[in-house]
Amino acid sequence: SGGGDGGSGDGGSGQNLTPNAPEGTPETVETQYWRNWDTFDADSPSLDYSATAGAVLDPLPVEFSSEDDPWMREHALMVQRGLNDLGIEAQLNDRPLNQLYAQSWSTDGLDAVISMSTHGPDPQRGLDPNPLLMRRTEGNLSNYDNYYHPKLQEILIEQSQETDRARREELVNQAQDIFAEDVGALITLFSDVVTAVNTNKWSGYVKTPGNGPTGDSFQWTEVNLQPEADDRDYVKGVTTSMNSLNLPWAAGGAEEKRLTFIYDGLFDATPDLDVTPALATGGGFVDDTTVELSLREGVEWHDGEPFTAEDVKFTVEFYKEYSASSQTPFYEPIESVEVLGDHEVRINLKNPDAAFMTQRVVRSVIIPKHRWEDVDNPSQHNPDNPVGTGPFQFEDWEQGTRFEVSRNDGHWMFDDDWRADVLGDRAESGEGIDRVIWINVGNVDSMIGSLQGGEIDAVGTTLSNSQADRASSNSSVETMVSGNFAPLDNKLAFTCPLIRDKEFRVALSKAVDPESFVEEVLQGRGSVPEGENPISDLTQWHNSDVTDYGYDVSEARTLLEQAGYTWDENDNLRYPNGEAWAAFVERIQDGNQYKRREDLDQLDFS
Amino acid sequence: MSQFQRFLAKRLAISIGLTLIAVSVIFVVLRLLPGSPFEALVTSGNLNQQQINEIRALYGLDQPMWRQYIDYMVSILTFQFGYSILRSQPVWDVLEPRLVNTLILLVPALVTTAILSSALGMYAGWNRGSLLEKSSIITTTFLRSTPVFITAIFFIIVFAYNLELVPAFGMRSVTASPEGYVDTFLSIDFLHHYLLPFTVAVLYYSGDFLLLARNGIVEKRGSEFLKLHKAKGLTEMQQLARAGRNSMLPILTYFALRLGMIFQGLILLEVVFGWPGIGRELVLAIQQQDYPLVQAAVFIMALAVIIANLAADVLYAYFDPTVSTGGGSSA
Amino acid sequence: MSTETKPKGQLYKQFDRVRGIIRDQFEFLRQDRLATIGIIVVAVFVFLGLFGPALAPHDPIEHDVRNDDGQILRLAEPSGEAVMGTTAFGKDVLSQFLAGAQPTFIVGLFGGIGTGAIGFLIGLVSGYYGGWVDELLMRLTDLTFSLPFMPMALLLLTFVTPNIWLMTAIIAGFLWKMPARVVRSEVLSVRERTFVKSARASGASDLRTMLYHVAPNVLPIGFLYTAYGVAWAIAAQASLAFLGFGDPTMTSWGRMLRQVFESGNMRVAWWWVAPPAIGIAAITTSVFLIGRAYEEVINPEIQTEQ
Amino acid sequence: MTLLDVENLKVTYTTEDDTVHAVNDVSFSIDEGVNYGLAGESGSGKSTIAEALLGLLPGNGTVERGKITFNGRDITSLSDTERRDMLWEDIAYIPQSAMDSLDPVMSTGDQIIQAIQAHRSVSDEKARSRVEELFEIVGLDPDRIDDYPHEFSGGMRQRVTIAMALALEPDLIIADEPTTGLDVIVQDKIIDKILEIQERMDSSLLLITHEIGVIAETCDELSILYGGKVMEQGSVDNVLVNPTNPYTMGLKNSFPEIDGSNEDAVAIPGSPPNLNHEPTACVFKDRCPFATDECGDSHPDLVSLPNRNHRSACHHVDKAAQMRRDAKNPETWDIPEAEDTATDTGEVVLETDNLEKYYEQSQSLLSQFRGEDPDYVKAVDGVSLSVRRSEVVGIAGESGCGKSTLGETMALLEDPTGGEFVFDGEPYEYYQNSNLEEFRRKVQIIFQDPFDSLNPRQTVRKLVGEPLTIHDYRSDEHEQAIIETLEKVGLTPAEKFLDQYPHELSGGQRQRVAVAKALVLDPDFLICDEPASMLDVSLKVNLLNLLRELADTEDIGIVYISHDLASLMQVSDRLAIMYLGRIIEEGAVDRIANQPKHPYTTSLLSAAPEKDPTTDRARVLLDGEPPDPVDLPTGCKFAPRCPKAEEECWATEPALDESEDEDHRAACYFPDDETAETAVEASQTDDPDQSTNAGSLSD
Ligand SMILES: Nc1ncnc2c1ncn2[C@@H]1O[C@H](COP(=O)(O)OP(=O)(O)OP(=O)(O)O)[C@@H](O)[C@H]1O
Ligand SMILES: Nc1ncnc2c1ncn2[C@@H]1O[C@H](COP(=O)(O)OP(=O)(O)OP(=O)(O)O)[C@@H](O)[C@H]1O
Ligand SMILES: [Mg+2]
Ligand SMILES: [Mg+2]
Repeated sequence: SGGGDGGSGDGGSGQNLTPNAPEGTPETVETQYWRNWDTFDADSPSLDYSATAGAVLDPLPVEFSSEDDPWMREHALMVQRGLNDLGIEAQLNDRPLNQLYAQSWSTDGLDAVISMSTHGPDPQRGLDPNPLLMRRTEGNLSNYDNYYHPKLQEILIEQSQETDRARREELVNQAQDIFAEDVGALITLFSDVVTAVNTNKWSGYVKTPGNGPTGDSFQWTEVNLQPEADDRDYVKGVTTSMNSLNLPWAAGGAEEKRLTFIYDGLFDATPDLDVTPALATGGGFVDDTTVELSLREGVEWHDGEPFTAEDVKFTVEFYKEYSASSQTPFYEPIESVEVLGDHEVRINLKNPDAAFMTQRVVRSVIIPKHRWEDVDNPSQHNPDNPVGTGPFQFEDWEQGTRFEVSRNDGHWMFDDDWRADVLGDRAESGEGIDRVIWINVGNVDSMIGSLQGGEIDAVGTTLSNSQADRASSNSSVETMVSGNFAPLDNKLAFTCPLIRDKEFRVALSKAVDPESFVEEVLQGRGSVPEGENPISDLTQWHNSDVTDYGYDVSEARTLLEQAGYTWDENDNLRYPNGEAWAAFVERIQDGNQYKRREDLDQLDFS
Repeated sequence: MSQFQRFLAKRLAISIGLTLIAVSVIFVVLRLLPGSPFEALVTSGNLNQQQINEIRALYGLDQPMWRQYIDYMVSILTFQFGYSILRSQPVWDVLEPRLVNTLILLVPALVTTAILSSALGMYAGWNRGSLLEKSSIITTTFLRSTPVFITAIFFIIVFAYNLELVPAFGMRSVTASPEGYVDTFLSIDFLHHYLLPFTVAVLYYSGDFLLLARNGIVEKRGSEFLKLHKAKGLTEMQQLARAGRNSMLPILTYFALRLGMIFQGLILLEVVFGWPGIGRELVLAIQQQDYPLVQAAVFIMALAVIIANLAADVLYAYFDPTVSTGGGSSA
Repeated sequence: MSTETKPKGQLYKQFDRVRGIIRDQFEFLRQDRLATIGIIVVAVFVFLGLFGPALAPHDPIEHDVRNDDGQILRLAEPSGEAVMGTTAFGKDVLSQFLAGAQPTFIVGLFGGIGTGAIGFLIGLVSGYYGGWVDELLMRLTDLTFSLPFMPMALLLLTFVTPNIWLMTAIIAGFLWKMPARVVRSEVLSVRERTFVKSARASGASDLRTMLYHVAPNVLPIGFLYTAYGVAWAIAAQASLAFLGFGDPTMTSWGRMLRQVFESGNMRVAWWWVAPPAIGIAAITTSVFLIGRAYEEVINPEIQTEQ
Repeated sequence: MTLLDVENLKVTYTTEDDTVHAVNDVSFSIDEGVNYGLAGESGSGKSTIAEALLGLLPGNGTVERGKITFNGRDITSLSDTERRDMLWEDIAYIPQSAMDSLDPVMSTGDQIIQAIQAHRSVSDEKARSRVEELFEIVGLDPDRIDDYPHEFSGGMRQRVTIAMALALEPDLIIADEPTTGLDVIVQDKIIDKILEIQERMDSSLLLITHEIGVIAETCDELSILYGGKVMEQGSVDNVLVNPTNPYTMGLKNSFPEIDGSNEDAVAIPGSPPNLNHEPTACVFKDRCPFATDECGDSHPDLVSLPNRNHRSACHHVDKAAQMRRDAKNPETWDIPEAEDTATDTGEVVLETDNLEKYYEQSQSLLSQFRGEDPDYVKAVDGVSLSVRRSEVVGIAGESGCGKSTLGETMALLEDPTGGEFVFDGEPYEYYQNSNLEEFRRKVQIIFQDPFDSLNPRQTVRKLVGEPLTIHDYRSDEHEQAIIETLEKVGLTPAEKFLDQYPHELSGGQRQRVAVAKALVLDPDFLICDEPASMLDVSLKVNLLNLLRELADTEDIGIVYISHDLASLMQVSDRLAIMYLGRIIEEGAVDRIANQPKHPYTTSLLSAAPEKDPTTDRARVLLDGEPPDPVDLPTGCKFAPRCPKAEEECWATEPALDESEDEDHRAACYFPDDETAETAVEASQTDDPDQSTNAGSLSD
């Protein structure tokens, strides 16, 4: 597809050198699966970007989706500038998001050399490093990059089974460092969550990382909010609508988040990305594969039935039996659940699972046995009135337009003291709110209008800076900015010879300048990690001391030069030739791709 | 069997054949699409391959292609649209309210415009060369050639943003929570939201009717039978009425065809005005790759057009005393 | 007549005749002021389509418009730095407008020609041969009529990475039915005309009869529908782009509108809305105005001045 | 008493580039109870006058001046309402092409009821019963008043308009070519009907037609129009018997005679005047053989001839008698007289034996499935005919009898479905199998419509040259061949025409190009399917002469198809009369003209109106319309309409050689010898000059 996005000049203009491949080295190296995992069901990667001795690099395919974030194209342009600075032409491909998911991020490997997207801010990703790190392990379904590092592999496996928190933290720190040092991907930035709310009518907004005060992943704002006026109905404007009322079998729509207001998990996540008790009040690993939990007593389902350990057991078994798509991370490692008492359960895991207590039990949805046990085909079930134990109970749902829940008064989250405990100074006490109403406004412009007109109280989605500014031009509306733990990940295709050259990856990391991007485009609303570290400093797992190659284009070029790359007179980067080519070929072989020149005792070819 | 019955039978057979082919085309196109809604789940790391397989099996996606095809044909032709993958609801439950919303917007618009524009067009054609004719032609040419979303945007900017007469977006005010259709549609608030999209739809459709009516009259104007009518001493209006009656058929057929296409909604209009209609729903379903929903929606649309086509043909044959219903009419 | 001068003279005559035909075709312009305005708009549009990107003062996507202090100008009203203002990301609207003419032009031109050509050929063959060929082709057009254009186009565009040529192909692949039907009914009547029978009687083959005798006489209708095809293609392209299904790597007018609409800046940034919206409206309307004036000329039924 | 008085009427049409002066200072008046005729070539302004009278002029037509008084009231100054009240109540109208002037989507009865109720407040029932009455009067089945126009045949539709015109018993009926496009037989019937009814109602009639014969038979007074001017005016007896104006003479003479081909009709050469300026000279000057300088100065005034109801606009009225004599001589008109070649015919070129062409009717799928036999239209049903070189065989018959189909089948444009076909000694199969190209080269066909038989997008060079290209004939001398052929058909100088497009040619020139196209391959055989029916009388005559000449000089066999008996008689050697797909009579032209054997031929001959008002014609009016060709009766196909059909006729069909006369065959059990004689006798007059004439079917 066309590189009309502004890639200047045209691809074939460079002057290639006569390929000179020393004995025993091929003249051209193709893109291939260097490690063959059974998750790959294709013969060869869909990407074809081969390397030829002495040849000018072809325009480098870079893909992104401007649906991902409004500024994603700007970000791609930044990466393009970095590549241009190295003498590489970029071929930008703006793809529909679903195509990116369905075609590029599929098991036959990435379609482009660089594929960028923002991770979703699921709370679990803030609490535990696994979701972001484990995808870099061998054979993981989400490892479309074909990334492999033996040491990282080892450490990640180990940490995933290490139930000792301190030990695990150490391993995770190491893992971050290895990944950053190896430049396993370009982690360019964490973009802030910008939104706007009515601060005249309400106080007590709680900013949660990745979610802001108004997202649906956390309900802290809603349970903490205090009315400044008579009206106790809190109206949130959103642009997406729920597809169904079936949370466990949701397929990734807004319902997956919004319905959690009705349900409780065994544990919950605080705005500080810490684990806090929910339906379970305590407990933990008894041994590596056994967890015992004590459950909260006196909890009732919204229909008045008491909540017991049976419900937990039922939930897990039911999910396992019918593959509850949205709850997989929770039930997947569980072997079985035993009811130890009315409010006591034992969970037997298949394998030691370190993340179980920090990730899997958090905000996992527990459903009432008495309402689900007779459902034959839960994936095609749409409960009329979803019943949970959560802080809000279901009132009304109008597909595509409206969703309404009302306060479950007895819920512990409405207990001022409890909240003060969890939220600290952010907690506000008072009568609280009565209802939460989501209204699908569908269009940002009318959303801003409605916010200013007082028809809605908050914007449930993120806004761009200019939108937020426009919204808060009204005295009752304020812009709210909170941090984010979901990184912008520029996946690198390790099937491609160029990427396998660590010297190149390091140079790439040095050539890209996310800092000025955050400054100029995001107007400072975002943070840039030190080094290629996907674990944000907002989380408790962050290692602030990882290798950071820093932004330095001339150093980057020096690195390439030393690795044997050359430039033609139009400053087009050429693959190494002759001896240097042999060295390049050596560096990209499986087992060397994480090693630098010195590690392989290679010459300086500059 | 009378000639008309024979003609009817032939048309019916063609329509049925067309339906089958159209439905098959939809099937093929959908199967050709890479990916499925589950991909999103895989990418987010929620599902493993085995779970994906289970879910696929649930939707019959693991069956051999011919089996899927047969199942699909049988179910869709019996109006068993199945369950929406993303919405955990029967597809029809999702589509029905959307369809109603679309129809409530477009049917009145179409009827209004058919009557008003045809009348205006006839009048313009009768007074060929008049200022009225010229200006109505310019206006309608603009309205029917400009993509509807641009007209809509112009209208929004003028009437919603600048004059602030009507809201720019949605079918009901954001805080309204009506119960049932009656409550939804019988309210001032609805009317308020209805006006702008309705007007744009009326204007958008108006061009074709006006030109059709105008050209029909212009064609008839010089004809011998009108001269005879005039010689009989009929008044201008009576003559116009006769000319109108004579150029009625193309308008009627066009109306029937348009009516069939209404089931497709005016996707762009619905998007711009945030009207929760079937077109907008379909775009969403396509983006989310909700197969069953897309399938059913496209099927309904195709069926509506085919039926409308049939109706148009039959109407034509029925209302035109001179049409020969024998052979293949030259459409 | 000497053999020397003959070819030359004939060439001249040929040339004259072609010029005459072209002049005849545009004769209607003299009488229709609207069509003349339309032609001017189309000419401007063609010019923009060919040279727009080159005229653009800046890169439509990469260049950020900055003020004297080096600050990016976001959503700035028209000013000295950006004559038509800037977008939410500080891009130059004028440059986008100029560059955006090209995809619109390409899709319009080739979509229109494709629509006209396919439709013309199918209509011609279908009408001329009749019988089962006709039945088959007409059922095919019925089929494309019954499959809703927008949804099907959206589906197909989701299926393949969208680019401008694919879009052109899809548009032509759906729109050919219109000219096909009209051309066919025209062919049906031309086919019955005596000179066609007469051609057969003098031994002309089917192909010859179809190409030399029938085709030239339905060509005006073909032209007309090619012109309409251009307008439809432009409208369709703009609509698809507006829904976000265009070629995302290209700045087109439809895409510009999508960006204003999506970013929720329609209410404020009139300078961002107006150029592409007016551009599209003007070009489609112009094409139709020209087509209509032309239609008045070639359609004897409407023409009768009685 | 004067009913309608038109004084100095002038009507113009404004068009894009010009003003058309269609009617220029026309005056005439019609007395109560008088039948008045308006005659003239096409474009002479006849319809314009009628429309001006009725206020029906199209938007671009204006009455510039003139006074129209009807019953003492000046119509031009009437208000719209007053005029509407007058229309139909006082003046009814039968429009030109009345067949097409019924509202297609309104039942015929309703249209008449509408006319009645627009003027009189009568109840629906009353109106209906009046309509039924009217249907009865015009000879239609009163039960069919709810039928739609398309359910009637052309002739019946015509009668509906007549019924409509009679509905309010108006004082004046204006009938504008009420029989255009109808068969001779039907035309005859209609004229008869109008006269009968009008007699009964005692209203006046303004009859517009270009058939002098019709006027001669029906009217008391007439005006002859030319170029929007009245050329001659007065009582029919005076004007038509002793015309004083050269135009009238020419017009009268250009109608061919029916009694054999010993005298060619004399055409007026040239074409009608350009009307885009007000006439300053005599409008007929350019075509008039008697024109002098004086004629160029002004258009002559209409002067009354002494003591007669007869006015003429000619500067040379005084020399009328002399002119009358000269006008009979073709040389006067600068037409080289065709030498009376004794036609010695050559060997047989084409022969058919029992040739059949059946069209299968489209059938439902169901009955196809059931294996039912499809219905056939037997368009050509067993025709045996042979044509020799240098011979012109005429084929005549009513519309729809299968003439064209026969022609096209003989040209192998349609595949025969039965019978033998031999051309140049080779049978049909020979040509069908891969020798069709040879056939196409040798056999050419000229079609009816000069306006349509040439591809409008080709130049004359291409048009005439195309057959050469296709057959690679005279390929090295294309241009030469084209020019030769063009000159042969009288398009001289040929170079002038080469680069012209058909629309730049006149009707006659176009027809000649079509003929050239057929002749350029030097065919052996030529089929002409009504090549002249769309042409004005004078052009028609020219074409006929051309064909005759070709047959004589080029040794071509020609089949000439027409329903115009008069022109057939003029051009053919032999004549075949067709009825419902069969030839019912065949023989030498003179014998058929003088002694028709088949009753059908007799009625055909007798249906042609006389252009001489003094003769009285014995009409043989046929009942009904030709039967449905799908559902033919057994026995003689003509039996249902035949005045002398007997049982035998109903039982078996008579063969063509029933009369056992090789040179004059007829398929009739009761060959019509005496009847024919009486018919001819009855139409004979004392003046040997005024022999039996047949008008032509109008175009
Ligand atoms: N609407 C019109 N606009 C311009 N010219 C017209 C119009 N109607 C008639 N004419 C011209 O006026 C002249 C007289 O036409 P008119 O129809 O009266 O002739 P006509 O004698 O009735 O001929 P025909 O026998 O063919 O019916 C012709 O030259 C014709 O071309
Ligand atoms: N292609 C066809 N299919 C079916 N029926 C046909 C076809 N062509 C002619 N006919 C029928 O055959 C009969 C003879 O038609 P034809 O055209 O030969 O008559 P004609 O004598 O030339 O009449 P006219 O004088 O009106 O030209 C008519 O009944 C006609 O309807
Ligand atoms: Mg006339
Ligand atoms: Mg014929």
